[in-house]
Amino acid sequence: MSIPVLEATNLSKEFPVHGRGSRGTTVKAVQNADVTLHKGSIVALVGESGSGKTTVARMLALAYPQTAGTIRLNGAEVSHARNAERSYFRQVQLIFQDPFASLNPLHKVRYTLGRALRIHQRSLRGKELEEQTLELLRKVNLTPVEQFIDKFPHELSGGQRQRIVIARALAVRPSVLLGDEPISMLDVSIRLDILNLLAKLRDEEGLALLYITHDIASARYLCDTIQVMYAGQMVEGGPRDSVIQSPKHPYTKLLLDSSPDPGRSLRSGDAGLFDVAGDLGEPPNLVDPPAGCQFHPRCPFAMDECRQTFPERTEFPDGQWAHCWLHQKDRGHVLEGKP
Amino acid sequence: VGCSTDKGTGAGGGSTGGKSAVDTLNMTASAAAPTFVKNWNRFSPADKKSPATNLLYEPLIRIDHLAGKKPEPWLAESFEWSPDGKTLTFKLRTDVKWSDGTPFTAKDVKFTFEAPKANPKLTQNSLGFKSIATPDDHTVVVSYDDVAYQKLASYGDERIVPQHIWSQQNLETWTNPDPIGTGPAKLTKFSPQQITFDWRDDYWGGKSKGVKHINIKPFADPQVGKAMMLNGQLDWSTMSWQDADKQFVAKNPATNHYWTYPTGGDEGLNFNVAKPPLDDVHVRRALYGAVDPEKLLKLNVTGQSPTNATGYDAKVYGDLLAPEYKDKPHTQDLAAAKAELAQASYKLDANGNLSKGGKSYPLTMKPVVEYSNWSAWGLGLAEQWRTGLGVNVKVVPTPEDQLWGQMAKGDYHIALDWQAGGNTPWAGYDGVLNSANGAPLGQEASTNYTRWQDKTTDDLLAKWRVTNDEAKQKEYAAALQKIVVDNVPFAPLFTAAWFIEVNSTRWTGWPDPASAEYVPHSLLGPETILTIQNLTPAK
Amino acid sequence: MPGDPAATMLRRIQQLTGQAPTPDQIRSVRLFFGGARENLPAQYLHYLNDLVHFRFGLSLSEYPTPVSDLIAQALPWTLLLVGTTTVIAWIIGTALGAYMGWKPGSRFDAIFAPTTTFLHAIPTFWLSLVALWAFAFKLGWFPVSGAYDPDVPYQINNVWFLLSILKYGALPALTLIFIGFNGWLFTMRNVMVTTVSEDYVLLAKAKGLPTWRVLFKYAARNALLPNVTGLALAIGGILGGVLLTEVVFTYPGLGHRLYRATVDHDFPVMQTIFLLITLTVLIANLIADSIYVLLDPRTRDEA
Amino acid sequence: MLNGFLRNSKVRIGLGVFAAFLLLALLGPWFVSSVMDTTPRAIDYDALGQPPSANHLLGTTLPGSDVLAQVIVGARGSVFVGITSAVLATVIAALVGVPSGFLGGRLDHGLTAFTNLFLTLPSFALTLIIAGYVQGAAWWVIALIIAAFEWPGGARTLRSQTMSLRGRDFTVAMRMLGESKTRLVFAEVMPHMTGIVSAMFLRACVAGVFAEAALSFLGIGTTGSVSWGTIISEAQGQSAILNGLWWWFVPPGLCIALLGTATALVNFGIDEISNPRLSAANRKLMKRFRRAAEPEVAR
Amino acid sequence: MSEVLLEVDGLTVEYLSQTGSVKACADVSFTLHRGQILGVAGESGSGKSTLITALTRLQRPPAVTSAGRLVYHTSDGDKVDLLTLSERQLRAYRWSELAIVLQSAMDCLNPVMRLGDQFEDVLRHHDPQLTQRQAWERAEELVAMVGIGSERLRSYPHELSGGMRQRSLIALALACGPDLIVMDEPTTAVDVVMQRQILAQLLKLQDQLGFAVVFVTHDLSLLLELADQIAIMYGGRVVELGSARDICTTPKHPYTRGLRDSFPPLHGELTTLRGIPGSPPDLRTPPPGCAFHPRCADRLDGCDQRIPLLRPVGRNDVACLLYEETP
Ligand SMILES: Nc1ncnc2c1ncn2[C@@H]1O[C@H](COP(=O)(O)OP(=O)(O)OP(=O)(O)O)[C@@H](O)[C@H]1O
Ligand SMILES: Nc1ncnc2c1ncn2[C@@H]1O[C@H](COP(=O)(O)OP(=O)(O)OP(=O)(O)O)[C@@H](O)[C@H]1O
Ligand SMILES: [Mg+2]
Ligand SMILES: [Mg+2]
Repeated sequence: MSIPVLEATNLSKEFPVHGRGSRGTTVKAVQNADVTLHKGSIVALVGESGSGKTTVARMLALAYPQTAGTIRLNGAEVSHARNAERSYFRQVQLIFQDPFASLNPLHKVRYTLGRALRIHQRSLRGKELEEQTLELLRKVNLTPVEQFIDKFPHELSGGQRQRIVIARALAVRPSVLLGDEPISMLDVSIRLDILNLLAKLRDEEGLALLYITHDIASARYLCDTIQVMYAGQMVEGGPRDSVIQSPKHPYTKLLLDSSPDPGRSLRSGDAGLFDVAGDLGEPPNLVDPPAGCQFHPRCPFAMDECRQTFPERTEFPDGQWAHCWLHQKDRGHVLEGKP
Repeated sequence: VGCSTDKGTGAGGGSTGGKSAVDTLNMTASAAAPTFVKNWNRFSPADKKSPATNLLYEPLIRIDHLAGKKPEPWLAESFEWSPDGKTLTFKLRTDVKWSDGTPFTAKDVKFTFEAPKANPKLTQNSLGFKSIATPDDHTVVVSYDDVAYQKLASYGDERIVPQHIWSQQNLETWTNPDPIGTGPAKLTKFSPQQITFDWRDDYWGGKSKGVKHINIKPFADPQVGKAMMLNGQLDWSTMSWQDADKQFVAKNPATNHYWTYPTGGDEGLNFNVAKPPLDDVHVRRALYGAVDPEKLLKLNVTGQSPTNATGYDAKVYGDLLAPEYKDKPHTQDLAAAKAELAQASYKLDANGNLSKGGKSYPLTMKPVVEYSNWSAWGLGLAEQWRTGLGVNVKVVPTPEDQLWGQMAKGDYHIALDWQAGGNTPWAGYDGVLNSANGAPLGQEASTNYTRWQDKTTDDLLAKWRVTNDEAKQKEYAAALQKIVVDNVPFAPLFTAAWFIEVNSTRWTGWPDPASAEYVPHSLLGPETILTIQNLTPAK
Repeated sequence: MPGDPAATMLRRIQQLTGQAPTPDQIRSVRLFFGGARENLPAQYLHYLNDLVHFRFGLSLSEYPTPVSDLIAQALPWTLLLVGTTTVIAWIIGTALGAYMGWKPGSRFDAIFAPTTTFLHAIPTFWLSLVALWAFAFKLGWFPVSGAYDPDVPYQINNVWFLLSILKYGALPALTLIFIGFNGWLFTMRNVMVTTVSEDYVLLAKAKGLPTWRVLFKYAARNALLPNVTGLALAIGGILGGVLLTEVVFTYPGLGHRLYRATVDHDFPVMQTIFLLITLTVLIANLIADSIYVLLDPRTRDEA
Repeated sequence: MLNGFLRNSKVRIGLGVFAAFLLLALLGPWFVSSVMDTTPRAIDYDALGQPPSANHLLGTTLPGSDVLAQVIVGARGSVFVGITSAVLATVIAALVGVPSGFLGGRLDHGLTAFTNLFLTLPSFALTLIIAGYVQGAAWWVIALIIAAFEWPGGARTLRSQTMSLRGRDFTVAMRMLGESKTRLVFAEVMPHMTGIVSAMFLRACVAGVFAEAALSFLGIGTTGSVSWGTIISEAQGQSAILNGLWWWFVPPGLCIALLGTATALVNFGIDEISNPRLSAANRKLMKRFRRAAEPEVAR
Repeated sequence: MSEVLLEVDGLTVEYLSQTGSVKACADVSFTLHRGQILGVAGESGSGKSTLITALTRLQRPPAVTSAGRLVYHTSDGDKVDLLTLSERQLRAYRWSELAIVLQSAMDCLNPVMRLGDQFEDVLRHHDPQLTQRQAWERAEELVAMVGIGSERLRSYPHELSGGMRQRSLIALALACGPDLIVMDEPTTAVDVVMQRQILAQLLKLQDQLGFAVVFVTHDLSLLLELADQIAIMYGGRVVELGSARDICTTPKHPYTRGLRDSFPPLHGELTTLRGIPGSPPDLRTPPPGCAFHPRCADRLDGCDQRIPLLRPVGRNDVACLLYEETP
């Protein structure tokens, strides 16, 4: 494989907790996470709310300094110096979850995109600027372009706004896009439009994309590789089909089992989504996380090791990997049976 | 209401106890203040002290303000100058007792006069003597370095305190909570909102004709005081009352009286002669000539009347006033004023400013913002100058706190002030005209704010000071009057006056301005005592 | 720096007696000021030093009365006036506001909203003046100044004295209440409007609870929180309003004392009162914080 | 947003009244001298302390000045002090609040402590004391003093607003494009605060008018020039209250109250725009609502 | 199963505004049977929440129910039109017959009352005989049903996790044994695992207690697994109504089809999905005719003129001109 465009290793983030009586404590939002993005491929990062997905994305976008770990862009380590940040932003762009909040309501599309273009091409003026702006709009399928360029955000629908946001990110011709739940605020019927657009950009522009979502079905739809996060830790990853067909981590399996699937109820014989008995537990408190594997309090297969140390990474032949003691202990087969 | 007798004890119920016999006088004896503090130490370096000191303590002599400020005996039976005018001998009354029974003697006088000399932190007196001797218990001999005829009147202001009590105290901090005096009043009750005195039975001056108790009341501001006069809470007060005839007297002409007694001096304009364009006498004359005091008075009817150009009041000083000025109140003469202005070296420019050599000298005029009559008159004056002469004068009402300082330093053009006032006619002119009381611009003058500097004036004042000869005094006075009228260092407008309001519903026997022998004013020492002593309950 | 207090005093007597001061008098006043007192900055530093040692010093204008005495004299009146009026205004405003906010757009709301907007915009001192003119001077229902009847013995156990306090305090108190309640009314109304549309109020309604229970236990209870803290935070502002009212009614409280001290340049009194007010505001803030914690479990420490 | 702002009837009325007073402040003196052909200090010796009449629509003062002329000219004295203090207060608030909120860190700590210090000071008492020191100062000095105690509240709101705007997605997005700090402040953050700043400005303006009036009333404000406060103060000083010359002191007070009301209206309007629940409480709407809801119960 | 609980007939809800009114629910009719789960799906702004609040007569100004009937069949066979009841009369039905669960649990619990007190409040109001102790015990039973420990009753809402709050709301809804619970997106704020857990408990309880549910969500794929009947709303109208299986396998309305295809499958073959082009209508300026026609691929000539009525087509009820032209 070629060298990754963006690579993060051992990324960790702790947030200090504010408030009375909590001096010195931290939220361990992300622990030792690895992310690797390649040109022309999409990595999906899935996990439940609060698992640290946004934090990863923001660290990758240099919005926060990481507590530990390194980020490499095209093989070179990234620094937080002001000028370095600028050239980094030329390569890596973040797309926000909420298209309603991420456009300044007081600026027209022309201004928003124009600024984005001019920040990195200072001499751009007049006709040329206009032309490039229109070109951007065309790229994100906002046609007829002339109609959209002079609109205010409030005159656009959610889907259209999200396209503007993507266009703004594209204005600097980045090689990496970080999408933090870019569709979760959109109406269901127009989500696919945006997903298809992202797929098109990957195919046509060769963009590397990190797609963050909690909707595993949409991850499967869009991405090439899936990584599953739980309570700040990367628990599993690999090619999308392997992960979904044969999850190697009990959490991934739980996630898959819990996701509604329009096909399931039709496949008679499958257990219904709601045929669970007993408590599925709750995610841990990140201020005071459990030792070892964070999932062990909820895991039906938890062993003593799980309660003590976080397992090493187990690699599987087709590129799939997982952090689970079951595999370290060669008990992976229990996952195949019914939990 | 029926239980009103339960309301209080002692003399307190005076104003409310409708049916009981009238024996209490309700009066004010201070400037406007909402409450009283307890401090009857006359030497204490405090600004606010308890009122009505002059009912407790008395001076050696009384100044007869209605007769050319003539000194009359009071605690002193007699007083006499040595022929050279450098020694003053007082013979004290022998029948005076302090209210604690101790006899009043020369020791008390000596103590009173000398105490502040020893301690510069105490309030000083202005007697300026060299030494005091007390040959016997009832004789006080005051020696001066220089001829000191004019100092005599000052003894009218110096009230004697008991040596046997005061010498025991630290006068800087003592507040004299239980005052013992020679005066007729004995303190019976003190509260911040009322002080009650009883008339002493053993007062040397005798019993009162009816007043047994005296309530001294504070008034937070003149509005409140006026309201108290109107609703009978007060029998006697001393405030300048705008339009009192309509607002007070007319409400009940039988009982409500508002009197003004001339003090001898005037209220008028100080011209800062050290500042252009007022250094030009024609400008000053023009400005004075254009003023119509009669009309100004309408703006704030206080009961005062226009005065003559010398500043001396004709009623008070009589013969001292040169005949050509006597009974000639200043009137407006626009034609003459304009003629004067035409003669001036300053020319009127398009903006109504006086200018000379291309430089314009805009005029300002500063009345005291707190004195509503002066503020109103100030605006009226500017209006008269504008309409009469076309001269623009900007009116800048200034807080009293600042104005006197500014005037002392010469930081003004025209200002309203009192002039020619004092316990003697000489003092009246000396204060405003003597260059010794002045100072160059920027430095503090003591009282000569107009900065009038004239050798002849100074000489005349000096000669007047050292003579006891009435004819000579008149001569000097006339010469000085001419200087004032010709040069207009200040422009007298109205007679300065004591304002007195009386509600005679409960008490009668008030001196009437037509026939008064003393001024019924509550801040004038012996006059206050005389007034109260002679009151009788109304039927 | 503006002039000295004694000279001012001298002039005030002059205004009454109509006589210009003699050079001697003026000189003695000057002498006394030049000698007896340091210049202002030095005086101030000196004062600060005393303050640190809890010595409030002596009043300048009413020398040698200790500042603490003057304040002890004035403080009860202000406490009385501020205390009662603030509490009453707060209760009236909050209650009316809660009612208006419960049914926004009702006739009551529609009439009261603009009225209170206007009332709230009236300067206190001006309303005090108008009230003084109408009720004290014109109608004569209330006395024109003071805090009690001076003819009644100054004793706290005297019924007449207490009654006179009521009579004398009524007009200033009513004025303050009349202006004061509008502010509370408005915040309460607006918070209430917002609270009423909260989901938990909706749910309370859905639970079939009687209206009054929803109103008090769910809506007003929560909407009250800002007004409770507001009460403490407003103390500073309230004191400003009371100050002017005290001046107009010559009510012998702290505000009036401060005003006089300011006019008379009585620095020790000024500073001490100022210190007192600042402390009050700080303490009020502290109390507000604790009350808030008491009322709102969300602000309590979870540990 | 600006459109919605102007569509709100409360805002419109409030701004209208405010503008009227502003106009009065600007053109008042001209109007008095040219149209009414008088000055606020002109004396009508035939009408001293007269109640309203055809000659003097609002009557005259005891020294014979026309109250209407005084009130009109006084608008300038009052409104200018108000506006000057408001401008100063707003500028200080912006200079303290915006950098504090935008840059954060130690600077923020320092500035916040500074602001809080001022915030806990009882402002009117202090204004009074300071004005007492510089008694009889020029109007702009008074404005300066008022402003000195008016800004902290504004600085605090601006700080928290800036902080929230700095963290808003659109600002973060622009930052991640490489936009410079100055541009972020001026192009992204500041435009959103026009509403707040203008509300703040109006409030400060009225607070200034109030404070000036109160100081003048106490006799330690400006002197010389006419303002609503000095008119009331003069009326009080010359026994207008005792003598029932209500036409002298009532109009200036009403003007102040009116100006205050206008500002309050604008601020309520802004509240309603930012909190739609408040505007849903609109009376007209509620009338229609009740009419529409009635048949349902009647059935 | 076939006993009718609620008949909704021509329900129309409007939001009044200064400039006019918005019909957020227009002519909605359906019948709900006892123990049935009716799912309502639709995009944001299609009127789902409006429908829910109108069903419970909880709408706040400026929303008014301008037409329709809400006939509720009580357990003793009476029929009442809820819309004609006064607020006071309605109170007798609230919570004991008709309970509601809203989307955001945090906002639905009074932040300054302990959880237990909020249970006690409603329990003792509806059964005045209950002592405080008994009420508390009952509350413990209720929260135990949704898997929350009884010690949690002493907590304030903010001390509970999101999932717990949501579950306690469901427990609260069950407090008085209602026959109908309406739920407005009760699980959108929690993640899928918790959603699964909550809904599993709900289904279990529903099995035991036999209440009917109206369940509103925008997640059609969830409804397909949960509901018996599904109503699809678009632009304030029900455009299709049918059993979950029929909606999933044979959607008739073009919008339903599009909506179903907006959810990529988790298993099975992946094809490129289209979603629905365009964006949902703004109800303040609704398009004439069928609100969906601007986005509809199968648009006919009359679609922009006539609003189609809901009528049976196959086993579903559909409101679409496609099926009127060719019956
Ligand atoms: N600025 C911050 N300060 C403190 N804690 C934070 C901060 N940002 C995030 N966290 C904490 O870090 C953890 C991970 O948060 P993050 O937003 O990355 O999760 P997420 O996976 O994106 O969740 P979601 O799906 O809800 O967006 C959470 O527990 C959150 O409370
Ligand atoms: N208070 C209101 N005033 C005016 N219009 C409103 C109001 N609330 C809702 N609407 C309108 O009613 C329509 C339906 O709103 P509703 O909240 O019922 O939609 P929904 O289907 O629940 O949407 P969501 O999925 O976003 O919750 C919306 O188009 C909205 O514009
Ligand atoms: Mg996130
Ligand atoms: Mg909804």
